[in-house]
Amino acid sequence: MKTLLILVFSPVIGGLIEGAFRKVNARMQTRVGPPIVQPFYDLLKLLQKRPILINNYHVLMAYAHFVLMATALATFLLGGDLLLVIFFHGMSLAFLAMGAYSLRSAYSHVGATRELFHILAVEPPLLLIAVNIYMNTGTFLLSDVFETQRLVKIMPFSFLALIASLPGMLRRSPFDVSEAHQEIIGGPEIEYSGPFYAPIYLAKWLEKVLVAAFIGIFFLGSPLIVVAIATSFILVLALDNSTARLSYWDMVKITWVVALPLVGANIFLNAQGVL
Amino acid sequence: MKKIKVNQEICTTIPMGSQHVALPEPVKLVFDTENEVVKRVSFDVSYVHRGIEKSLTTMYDFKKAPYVVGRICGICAIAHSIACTVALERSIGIDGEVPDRVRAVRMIGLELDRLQSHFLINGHLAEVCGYENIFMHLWRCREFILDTADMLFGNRVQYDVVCVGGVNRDIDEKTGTRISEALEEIEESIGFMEEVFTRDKTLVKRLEGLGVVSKDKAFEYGLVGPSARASGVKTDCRIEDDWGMYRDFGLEIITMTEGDALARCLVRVLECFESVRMIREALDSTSPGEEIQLRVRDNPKKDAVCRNEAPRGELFYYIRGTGKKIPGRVKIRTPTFANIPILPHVMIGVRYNDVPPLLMSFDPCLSCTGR
Amino acid sequence: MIEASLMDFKDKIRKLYIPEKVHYIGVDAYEGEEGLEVRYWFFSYETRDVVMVRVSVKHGERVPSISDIVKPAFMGEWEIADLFGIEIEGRVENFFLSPDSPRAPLLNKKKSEDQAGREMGEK
Amino acid sequence: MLKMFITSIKNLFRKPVTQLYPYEKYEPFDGYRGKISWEKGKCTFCMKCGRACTSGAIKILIYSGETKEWVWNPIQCIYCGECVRSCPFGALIQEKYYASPITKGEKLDWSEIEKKAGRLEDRWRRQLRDRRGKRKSE
Repeated sequence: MKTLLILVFSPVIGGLIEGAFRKVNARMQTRVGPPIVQPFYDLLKLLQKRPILINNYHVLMAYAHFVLMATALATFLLGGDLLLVIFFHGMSLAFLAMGAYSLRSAYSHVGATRELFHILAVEPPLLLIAVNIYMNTGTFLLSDVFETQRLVKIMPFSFLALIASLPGMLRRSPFDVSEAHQEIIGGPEIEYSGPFYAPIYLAKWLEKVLVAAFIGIFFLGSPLIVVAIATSFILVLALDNSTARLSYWDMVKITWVVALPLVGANIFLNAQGVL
Repeated sequence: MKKIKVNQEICTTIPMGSQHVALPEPVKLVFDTENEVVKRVSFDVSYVHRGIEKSLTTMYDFKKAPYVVGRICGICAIAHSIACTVALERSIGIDGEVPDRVRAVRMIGLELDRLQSHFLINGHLAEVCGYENIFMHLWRCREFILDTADMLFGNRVQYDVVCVGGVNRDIDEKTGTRISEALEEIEESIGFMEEVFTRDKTLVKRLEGLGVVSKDKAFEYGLVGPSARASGVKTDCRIEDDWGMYRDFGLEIITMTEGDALARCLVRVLECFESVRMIREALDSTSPGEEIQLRVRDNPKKDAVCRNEAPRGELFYYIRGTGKKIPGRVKIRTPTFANIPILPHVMIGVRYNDVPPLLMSFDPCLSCTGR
Repeated sequence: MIEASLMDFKDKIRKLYIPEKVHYIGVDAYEGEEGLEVRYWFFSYETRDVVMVRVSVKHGERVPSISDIVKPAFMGEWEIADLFGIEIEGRVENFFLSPDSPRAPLLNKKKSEDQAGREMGEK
Repeated sequence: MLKMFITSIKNLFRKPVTQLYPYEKYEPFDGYRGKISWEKGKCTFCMKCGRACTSGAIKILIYSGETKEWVWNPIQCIYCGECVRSCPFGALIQEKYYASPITKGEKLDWSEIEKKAGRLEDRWRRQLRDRRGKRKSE
């Protein structure tokens, strides 16, 4: 029953988050912006369009991307293993890149390469954060982690590291290199269209829910949990609106230089018993 | 020893165009890249030839010409109209009789056009750098300039205000005062733009040292407009071929020496200040009520040229008058035409993700080039 | 204005063009009653004058490129090659016109038909 | 960067500057180059506007007898206002409103009108020539 509820509601919440992202983004640029349910309209429109198949493998990878992202989210929400979640998430992105490599489109190839750099930039901090959680709770199993209250008190620097890798995870400027529509026009997603793009679009929503849940871990048991998630998303959007896009080597460099020492410091302090 | 021949085809070929998000207009650039570093460039501009030169020598008589050439470019319409008109007036032989008020109104039109064009391209440059917010802000400021133009001439971009022998609408006293109020607000937004392009770290990081054109190269390739001035070439057709009153108002030529993409942006920003000053001077210099249109009795009979400074640089018109209503030949050399030959040389060795900002910093207008 | 023939116009341009002092504007062609002519436009920064170098050309005659003297000249040359059907050395076909557009559109109609016919005959 | 960050946050609490266009009406300035309207009473069918029109968007159909028609193609028009200035009787006015877009039902068949106008003009010229010829022969 719980599983079913999660499966039904997480895309809806994801869509609403996506809509809110657009709305807030528009308001930051002093525009009115689309209505908050616009992503659902978009999805319906995508499903109605004429399917254009390039090759079977390409489409299969889109579905694999979606399924793995959904699995990652389900694993997370049902209290599975945290490491599995991170691996599923990384694998899901890798499938997107593999799909993009199956074509001859130059943009797709460049985008796929950049997508791999995304994984390279974002996954190590996430893994280290997981390690840090393990240090403090003694388990990778999320159902046990959920019982720990207010992790942020003992791992504030890890939380900051998560915030620092958020632009990379959500593909927001300055680290939106993989879809960079002014350079490679959507990168790995460029050749998908109509109903075949829909799973990727849905996976994006799910990824947002996953990210929100990840932030949520740190604030479990606190009434501030929603505020914390919203604030960190707004921070990411404001950063998006105040920076130009950097290159992918900058992305890897900056994410690592900022996030890894932060987590490292937290691990060190936890080990010393200071926090 | 046997020489190993490296296969050039190993490069990843990234086509950019003929339709691309970063390009406002159709041009096709093909980059051969290695690890996203550009090794070779080839380009093709054969997408938008509309045969306007031909139509001017077959279909339209010379009085309609300013309206027709205004349609060459969507952004610098009035620059084309003015250049064509001045060339026609020289061909007819009435360019000395054009009243001061007409010159002033034309100058106001051209400078407003320059303002909005510079805002447009700098905003677009920020957009292709991935900085959407600046793009929105600058285009909002541009919207205000367009409103000002709308108030003055009744259209936002296609002013259609220039006709042979004068202008077809005057600026009355009331609008004049409203414009001078609006100019202050425009100046404020130019200040904002200057701050963005000098202070904003990520934007400056993207643009600084990108696509450096040295002064010698700029001379060698005959660059025009802000691109040339950013490399330190002191050239401005408003001074060199003065159809208005630029020399009287003491127009200052803004130059920089760096020659990179950032310098090209900053030259545009500083030119905006100068444009506002020119509009103020032009508004104050003459008063409404004078004659604004000469009666044109003759047909174009001499050969005449006009070099006008469009927002993108030197615009060259040559008209061969034959004594008939329709001129024998109209030659249009647009500013982008002069700025394209250097592009392949500048782009080699640049990372692919820096190509769109580099291309945009030259402010290309391919519809002009195709004509 | 400088009159020149096909033989000596490159020397004249070489003498005239100094990158720091003379700005190259463009190249243009015109078909009058006397025949085709190719004009090279320059602007002198010192005297603030527009200088024209005029070369008369017959139909079907090959015109050497000046892009070894004036580097950006190749674009203008390819353009007139496309629009007037003038043979210019080192030109790229269909640089300004799309492959399916009419050939040499700026020539007077009758002559361009003649030329088209000649081209067909050659093939 | 920092300034834009603060501005972005501030903008959240400001009113957006964009309009929801079809719902909120846009009021053009005075002197806006808009729709061209024709007053039948003042027009003498002198054809000056048709000759002045750059894009050939005005055609005047003179049938035999007194029936005459002024046709304007809002799609082909470039709204330069040259026809309004050329009219000696003030029969044409440029209003400050958009020419409303044409729906399928009221679409002008412009090529048909151009052909008709050409035919009518030819006939009219022929009649004029005939009349002159008659006068000369008399």
